[in-house]
Amino acid sequence: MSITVRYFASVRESLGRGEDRIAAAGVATVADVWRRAAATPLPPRLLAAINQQHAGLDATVHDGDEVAFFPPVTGG
Amino acid sequence: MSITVRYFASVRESLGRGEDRIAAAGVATVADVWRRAAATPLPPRLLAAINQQHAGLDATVHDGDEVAFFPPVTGG
Amino acid sequence: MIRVSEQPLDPWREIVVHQDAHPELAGRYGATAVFVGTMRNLNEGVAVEAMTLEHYPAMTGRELERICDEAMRRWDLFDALVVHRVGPLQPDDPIVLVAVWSAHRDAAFAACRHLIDELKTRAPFWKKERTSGGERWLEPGKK
Amino acid sequence: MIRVSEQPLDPWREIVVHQDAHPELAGRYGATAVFVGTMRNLNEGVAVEAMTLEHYPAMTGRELERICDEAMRRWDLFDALVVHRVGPLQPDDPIVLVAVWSAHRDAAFAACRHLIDELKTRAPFWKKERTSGGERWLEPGKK
Repeated sequence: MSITVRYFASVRESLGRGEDRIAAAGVATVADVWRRAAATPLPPRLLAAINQQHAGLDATVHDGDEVAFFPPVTGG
Repeated sequence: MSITVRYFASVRESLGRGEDRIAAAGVATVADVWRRAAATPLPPRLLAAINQQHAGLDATVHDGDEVAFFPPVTGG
Repeated sequence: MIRVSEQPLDPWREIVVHQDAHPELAGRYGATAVFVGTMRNLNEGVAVEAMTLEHYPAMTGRELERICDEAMRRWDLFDALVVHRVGPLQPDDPIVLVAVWSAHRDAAFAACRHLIDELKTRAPFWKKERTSGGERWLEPGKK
Repeated sequence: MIRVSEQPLDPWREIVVHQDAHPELAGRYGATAVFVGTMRNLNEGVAVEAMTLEHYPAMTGRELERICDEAMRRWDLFDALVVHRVGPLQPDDPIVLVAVWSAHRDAAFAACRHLIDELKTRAPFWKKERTSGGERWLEPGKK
């Protein structure tokens, strides 16, 4: 299986893509997902979600998860 | 001239009338107006206005004023 | 703007009409905070059948204006609207509308709350409700 | 109830439609508190021509539901309604509606304020605005 990685807003635009898929092997945390998928240093104030729920960068990721990265939200 | 006295809500119903007119002579304060016009003891929590503005029972009344008495307000 | 109405009050329509009448504010406000008070069919556990709202006409308008002016001075608002119903009411009838428009929400919430609190403390309205046990004048109630 | 809308949002009509759909609440609530966020034509002194609201569709609904559920547990509310616009917007377009219904105003104001604050902190929406200087993603802004 694999991990689906999604990017939103300025993060998506910086990377030039909205989605990646990476192998789960060797990936333990959300930060690991970023390093493997985005292959750039962690941006300041990067937020993340695992399976559509807010998660810290040190949260544990499992095979099959959807991990999303985005800047601070500005709705409302 | 004279002082117009108006009563509202439960105060009006207790007195059985909505308005009095009294001579200004010998009337110094709002409380004096009540004693002269209503001729009953001051009810607890009685509120008053002079010329449509909130006033204390010790506020000074002048000839020609409209003085109103009413219970605590319950609008909104 | 303030208004006292003997007719049924449609608060949501009042807002639309007010905004349409003030096109100069369109695009300026980012925050609208609104409070609507509605007649309940239950008060302190007793079923309420009807209500009459008495007021002191010569004073009501002045007092509401004063309350609005104070809010406009105290907070950074574009506009404030207060409409209050008087006369006979049925359960579910809207009684009061307070709406404020500002750039940001802090001012909108604070001013809206202040307006309804001041109105309930100072504006000369009195509610008399009718229950199966008869009629009674209300006491100042819960927040 | 929560909803994300790609169509223009008429917040006052949303409230009427919602209330009409819940006749079981008529006469029960005495306090309705509403917040509407509207697109401004000026941000930090710069004229804004247009805006795009991006969101994370799979997450938005869940997060808004979670925020509403939390408010319903924390305060004594009869109902809560949150509607959020996404897609392209023009100045003066309503962006978000938060409405809550309760017996008394303390709960209504507190819950309404909490809902919009939580939404602005946690719901996955992002605003990109267009000015004469080009496009930019907004930073979390003033309250």
